[in-house]
Amino acid sequence: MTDTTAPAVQLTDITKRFGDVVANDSVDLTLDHGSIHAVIGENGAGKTTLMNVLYGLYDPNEGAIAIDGEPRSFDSPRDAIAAGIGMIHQHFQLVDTMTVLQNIVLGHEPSTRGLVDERAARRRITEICDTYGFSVDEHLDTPIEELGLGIQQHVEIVKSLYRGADTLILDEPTAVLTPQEVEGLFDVMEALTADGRSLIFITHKLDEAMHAADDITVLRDGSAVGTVDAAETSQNELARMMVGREVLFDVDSADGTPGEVALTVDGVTVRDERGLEQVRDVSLSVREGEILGIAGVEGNGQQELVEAITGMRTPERGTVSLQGRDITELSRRRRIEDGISYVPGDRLEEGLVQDYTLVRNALLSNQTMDAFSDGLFLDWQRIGDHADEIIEEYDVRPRNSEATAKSLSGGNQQKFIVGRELERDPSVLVAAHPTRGVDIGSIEFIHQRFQDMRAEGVAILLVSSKLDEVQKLSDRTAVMYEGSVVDTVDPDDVTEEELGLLMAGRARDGTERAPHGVEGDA
Amino acid sequence: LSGGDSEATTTTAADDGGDSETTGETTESGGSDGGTTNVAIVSSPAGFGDQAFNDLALQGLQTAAEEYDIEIQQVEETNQSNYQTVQSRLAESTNPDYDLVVLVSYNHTQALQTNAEAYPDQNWMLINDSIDQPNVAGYTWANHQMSFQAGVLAGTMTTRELSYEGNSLDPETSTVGFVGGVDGSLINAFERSYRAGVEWVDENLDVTVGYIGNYTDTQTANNIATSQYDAGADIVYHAASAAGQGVFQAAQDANRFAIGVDADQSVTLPEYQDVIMGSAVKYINEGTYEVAEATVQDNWSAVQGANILGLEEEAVRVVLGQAVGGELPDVVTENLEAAREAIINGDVTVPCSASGC
Amino acid sequence: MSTARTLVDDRRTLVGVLGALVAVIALLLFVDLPGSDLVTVGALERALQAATPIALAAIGGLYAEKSGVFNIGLEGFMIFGALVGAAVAWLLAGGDGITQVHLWLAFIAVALVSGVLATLFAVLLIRYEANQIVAGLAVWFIGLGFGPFAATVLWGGVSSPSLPNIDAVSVPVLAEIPVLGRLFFDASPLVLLTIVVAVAAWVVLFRTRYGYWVQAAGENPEALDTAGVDVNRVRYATVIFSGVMAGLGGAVLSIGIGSGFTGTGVTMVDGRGWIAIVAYLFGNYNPLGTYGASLLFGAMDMLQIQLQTIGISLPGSITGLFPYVAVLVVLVGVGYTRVPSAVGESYDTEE
Amino acid sequence: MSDAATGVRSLADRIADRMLDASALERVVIALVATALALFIGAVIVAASGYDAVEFVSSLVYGAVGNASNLAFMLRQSSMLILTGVAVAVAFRAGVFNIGVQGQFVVGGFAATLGILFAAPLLPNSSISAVPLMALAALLALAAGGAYGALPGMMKAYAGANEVITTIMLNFIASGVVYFLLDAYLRPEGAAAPNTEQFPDYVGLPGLVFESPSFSILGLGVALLTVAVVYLVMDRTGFGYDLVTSGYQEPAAKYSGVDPKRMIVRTMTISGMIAGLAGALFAIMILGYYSDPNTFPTFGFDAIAVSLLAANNPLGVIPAGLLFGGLDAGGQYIGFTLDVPSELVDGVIGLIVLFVAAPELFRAAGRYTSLGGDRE
Ligand SMILES: Nc1ncnc2c1ncn2[C@@H]1O[C@H](COP(=O)(O)OP(=O)(O)OP(=O)(O)O)[C@@H](O)[C@H]1O
Ligand SMILES: Nc1ncnc2c1ncn2[C@@H]1O[C@H](COP(=O)(O)OP(=O)(O)OP(=O)(O)O)[C@@H](O)[C@H]1O
Ligand SMILES: [Mg+2]
Ligand SMILES: [Mg+2]
Repeated sequence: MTDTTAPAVQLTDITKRFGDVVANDSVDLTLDHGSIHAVIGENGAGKTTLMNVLYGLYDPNEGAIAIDGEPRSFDSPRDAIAAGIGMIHQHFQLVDTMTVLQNIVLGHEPSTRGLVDERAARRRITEICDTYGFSVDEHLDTPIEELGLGIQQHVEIVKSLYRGADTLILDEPTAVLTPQEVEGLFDVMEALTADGRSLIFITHKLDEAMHAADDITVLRDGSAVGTVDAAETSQNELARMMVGREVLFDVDSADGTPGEVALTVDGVTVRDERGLEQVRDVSLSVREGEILGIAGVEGNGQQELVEAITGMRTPERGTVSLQGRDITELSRRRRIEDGISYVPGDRLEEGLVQDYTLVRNALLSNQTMDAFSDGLFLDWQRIGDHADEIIEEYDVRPRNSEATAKSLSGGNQQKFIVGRELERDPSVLVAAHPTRGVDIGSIEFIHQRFQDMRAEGVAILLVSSKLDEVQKLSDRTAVMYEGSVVDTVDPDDVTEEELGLLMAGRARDGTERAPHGVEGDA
Repeated sequence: LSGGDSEATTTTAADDGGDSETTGETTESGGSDGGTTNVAIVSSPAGFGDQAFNDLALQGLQTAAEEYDIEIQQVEETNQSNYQTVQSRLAESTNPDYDLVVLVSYNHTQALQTNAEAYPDQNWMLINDSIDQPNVAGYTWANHQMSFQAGVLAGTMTTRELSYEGNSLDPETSTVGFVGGVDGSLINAFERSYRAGVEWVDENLDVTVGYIGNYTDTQTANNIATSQYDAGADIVYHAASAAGQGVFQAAQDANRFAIGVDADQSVTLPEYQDVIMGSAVKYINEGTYEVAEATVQDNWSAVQGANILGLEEEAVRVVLGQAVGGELPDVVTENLEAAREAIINGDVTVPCSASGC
Repeated sequence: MSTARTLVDDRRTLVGVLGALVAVIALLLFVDLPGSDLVTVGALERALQAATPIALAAIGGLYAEKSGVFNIGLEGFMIFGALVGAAVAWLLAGGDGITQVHLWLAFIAVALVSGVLATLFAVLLIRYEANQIVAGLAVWFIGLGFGPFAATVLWGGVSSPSLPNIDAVSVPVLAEIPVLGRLFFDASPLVLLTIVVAVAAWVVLFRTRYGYWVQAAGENPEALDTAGVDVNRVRYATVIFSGVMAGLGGAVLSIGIGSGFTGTGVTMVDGRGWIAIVAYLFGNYNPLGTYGASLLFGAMDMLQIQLQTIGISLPGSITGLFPYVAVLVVLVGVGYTRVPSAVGESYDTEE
Repeated sequence: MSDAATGVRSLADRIADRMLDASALERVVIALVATALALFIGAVIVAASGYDAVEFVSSLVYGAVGNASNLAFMLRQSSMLILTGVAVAVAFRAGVFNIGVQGQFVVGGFAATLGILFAAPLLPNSSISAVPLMALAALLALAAGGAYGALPGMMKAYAGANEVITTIMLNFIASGVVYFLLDAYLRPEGAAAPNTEQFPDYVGLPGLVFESPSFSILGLGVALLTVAVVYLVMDRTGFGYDLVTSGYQEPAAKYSGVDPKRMIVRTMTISGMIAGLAGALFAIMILGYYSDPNTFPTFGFDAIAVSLLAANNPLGVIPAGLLFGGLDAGGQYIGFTLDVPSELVDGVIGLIVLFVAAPELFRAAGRYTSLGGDRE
């Protein structure tokens, strides 16, 4: 039936434009049967777009798709699914309130006399789970929102298999997993290819690509730079292909000379809006002129901790102090006025008002600064000048303070936010993922600014899921796992592997290590 | 203020010369000599189509228009706050120049107080209230008296037997019902007078009362009446304008009887003839007819002033239903007549007044 | 996890409330307590009737919102339904002698006309991404304006003449059952039909593929889209359904259990469309819970009437406000009702 | 004083800026097209119902601006609509759907009435009492309207109750309770109508320019002044920035130090205060007494249309208010010159709102006819 000599998927000359942005520029990609093909590239390189084209979500402007040698065109995912393609998105496509079973069968419900035949569904799901060793079938009647991300990912994979996928696209599946969960995923991927299925595996992480894949295609600025054999390439070669120049993996990180303790967090416990304890009894402190890095897989309480410190969220227990003064009860606004600057992780929703011009955005979180008002009214003239300064100094493009925030690229948005928060002359800077989605050149610039701030005696709390960033910048690194700080280490004393183990909740030597109250109802 | 006025004698002519002169001027400028008489009628907040008040007033003008050369302009305005402007816009109008503006309901009173003075040349008819101005004819019908009569009808029949086309009264029960529109002084006057009428017949009779909260929700009217029929009432009187239909419907479902209001509803709503035992009517149409006629005939002084129209003037009464009426025993007519005389003589005092409670 | 627990708790509370209600009613009905004048079989019958238009509109609104579209125009659709029902019955019969056949045909016509109007509305909301709250309010305004206008054109006044309504149907044997027989088997067929609709709506929503799609469309439209189901098609269907159901609810008022169209003031619909929205919120988007909530509002109306009838008199202008106050109490107390997370957002594939 | 002068100056500058702003221009075009389309549909319906459509439209225009008294009536309606429109705009701008302006308006007017009726006997019975009485009335109206707005604000902020529903319920409740109080306690002895006594003669705005007993140009002045203040606060103060930012993007507002819950309550309070002020103006300038709120015009609802047409921009509320005032006045005129039922005008207003809610519709039409040029 299928032509096994032809590749499972053949993409030829795919071009996809969004307005002026060319997200994919004439990209070719060949996926062989029973193989794993990694696609790597920087943020915004066009990886997701390419996969969305293959999955029928986007209509390419140019180019052709062939499945098992047959030319196909997909108007919707339904067509792609029918052609045996399944996709596990970067953001899971699961309905939180529905059960695992309902999610798996969604769109492909077995029905008898109009009613969904749950028994038939259950049978098929159990079969799939047994074949590949998933434990998803233990949770079939549990709503998705009660499950951890690891299991949710398995649900996604089972969902695709249920739909009869021969080819699976995994879009950054490892981003949310601990190193150990990553291993588990790789096992599953192996079992799938052993069964004759083909996989496309998207990642930023060079080592993962080399470890798991057979072939690696590198995308840069929407174009395919090339495809290499995973067994025969090196990290340096891949990095050069990705970025377009040599990358210095090691930047000198001059240590600062810490002064007085500026920020103290003592025994803080925080719940999220669902009532779940996300931060448990965390204590830490940051000195003037020191960068404290917080490492951890995303979703281990870093966000809630940051919000408790910056006043976005009230902790349930514990205290936050600024220069020895208890500020636990202070409003967010008072904390801003008292010198806590905050670069939020969510720049789209929090850091900028997308419909405002940069001038108006320059006022965000600066509303009560005397410099910007003449007592009664805001002084838009001065605010405008300030916006121009930020744009100039932080190389924000375009150089137009009347441009709306949403018209800027992610990296430029980020530079504007960092500029605004740093220019306030804070005494404490809290930054969450400050270089996410930022190009390498800008990353270096932002890192430089952080180090300047440290030199000026600012206390900096840096949250990042990029280990290299944390390693490079911080004077001390606290590792968070399941809401607790499992250890605080000197970055010069640990390897990335050791940090990885800590992030997975293990001690540096690899032994199981349960931080206080990890077990519980999370 | 209307409390004091209501004691005034009916059809008072202008009491001094000054006023008559104004009246005379009106006549001259009225433009009615030989030509068409232009009459505007402004609705109450209930609007036209209420099968009651507004429609009756209009109907009187229409009857007059059949006889005389009258041009009628209907103005439906349901926002009380606009009456000031509507009135003055009509008074200022030159094309046509209105010879008479009829204002339905007391909602117009406060606005007219200003406008009657501001436009001395304009003649106004105010229904259900009056203002002491030479150019205003105030007509008030004695709602309380007719409701008392309705009470007499209900009180007389509830302990008697009657059956008509499957509908019947239960002589064992001694309860009658009342369904009102909005629980306020105006309808309270209907309710209390009705109750007084019932008790005039027999002190031991019970009256159950329910208010809809508006004049439009027939469904709620129906529910209230049904609830009352369930609770043993066999006759329900309504004072709920358009919503009253729900009461008749409930009567049909319960195979009981009801009493209509304002117009002879066994005529205006013939589909409910079989349950409408009678209606408490006020001849608003006769009032508007009278004023329209006086305007045509340049006889303003005959209608000017506060006119309280009650049983004595034969302007309100209870009429028996077209269909059911014939089945009622003579004692009904006897009681109604006796009560009427007692009220006119002052032997019986009806609670509340023509304008409310 | 604790969310799930609250959800379970909700259901338990709801069941508890309704159970208690039923128990009290049963007690008052069968045991001769002073309250037995208050709760009569007739009052329950009327409560069921009063619940009918609310429940119909509420179940429609529930589907729309569950799929991610807040149809706040229910009140407006009810006005149109009430008007169209009366108008079609009247026109079919040539103004007089309206028969049961005319009435049932009028119901079908209401479904069709409401369906057309709701389709236009759905196109505005879904295709042209109109602000759902504003457009819904507009439907209300349009109903308030054109309803009475059309009545004036047809009948010369904002209200129709008095019209007959759907006859009660007596199911032979079942009607003999004490209390229940009279409530359900010797009653307006619309009462029973509405209960059937509520049960069917529950089955469809929670037991059929289509119901899964509706839920997914409101909670995570992308997930549904990537499952190969056209989100907007699902939404079109639910919005049109909500319009039809609200229209039928209105028709129930004018020709189902009422006696024609009344167009004065806020019209005969008189806020029932708003109550319907609250009913499905209170019913936590469960069609059965929604029916229960509608019944609760119906019962509240009846309670107020019964209180008047047995002579406990409070000022009518104040007791008439009970349902509105109850809505506030419910919303403040049950404000945590979990709204589908994609409500109000339009969905485009290419974004 | 000089602050005010510079304020006015920059206000003028900003208006000019706005005019040149493409998106503002687009709003204006959409508003005009929506209105024209709604009127057109109205005219078609008029024609289809067997009336004269041309006469309908020309009477509509004449009734609005045909002569001095028509114009006075239009401006009277416009003043009310501008005030209530701004009340709506403040809330909508902050992302809160205050559908309760009507109720806040009713309660505000009632509070003003109480103030006048109870304080008047305490003051000398002459025109020197006018200003203090009206000032007191205005203050009470602001307080009562604000409180009645704050209530659903708190319900939303602290109990998650959807403000669209709560405010609609509160509208019904306001009318019911005020009616009850009027009828039971404030109706003068023997009067049938549920009206209060007439206010003393000297309470009222002087009839400058127009000789209308129910319109004073000062009333329009109050409305315009309110618009100016609201505009300045929204555009030139930190608080205004917080408010508008909350409406655009609540998480960003929260990030910048706004307490979202408190902002909701404040917004609703301000919106309610303006609505309350409108109530006072209504009681003092238009009625001169107070009455059954169920018979009042639905300014609070029409205001929603006004605000939307203005894209919730306080300055835009002025032309939108004038337009709707004109429709109101014209509609009333139609009611007494033509046989066309005046409810039609209400339906037309509903259509305008519907169209304004869907700007995409006009953009699509613009693309289709390639008239609007290509905008994003
Ligand atoms: N729907 C869209 N509309 C406009 N531009 C888009 C859209 N989707 C993606 N883009 C742009 O296309 C480019 C490629 O985006 P894409 O999401 O494919 O990147 P990616 O390689 O997956 O990045 P990441 O690693 O951050 O996931 C980016 O410039 C992005 O901003
Ligand atoms: N969802 C979207 N809708 C519309 N335009 C988008 C979208 N995402 C990105 N863009 C546009 O695509 C362009 C590139 O965005 P993107 O964030 O991918 O930039 P980038 O190439 O990663 O740049 P940088 O390195 O500075 O982040 C921007 O002009 C942005 O406005
Ligand atoms: Mg991606
Ligand atoms: Mg980027």
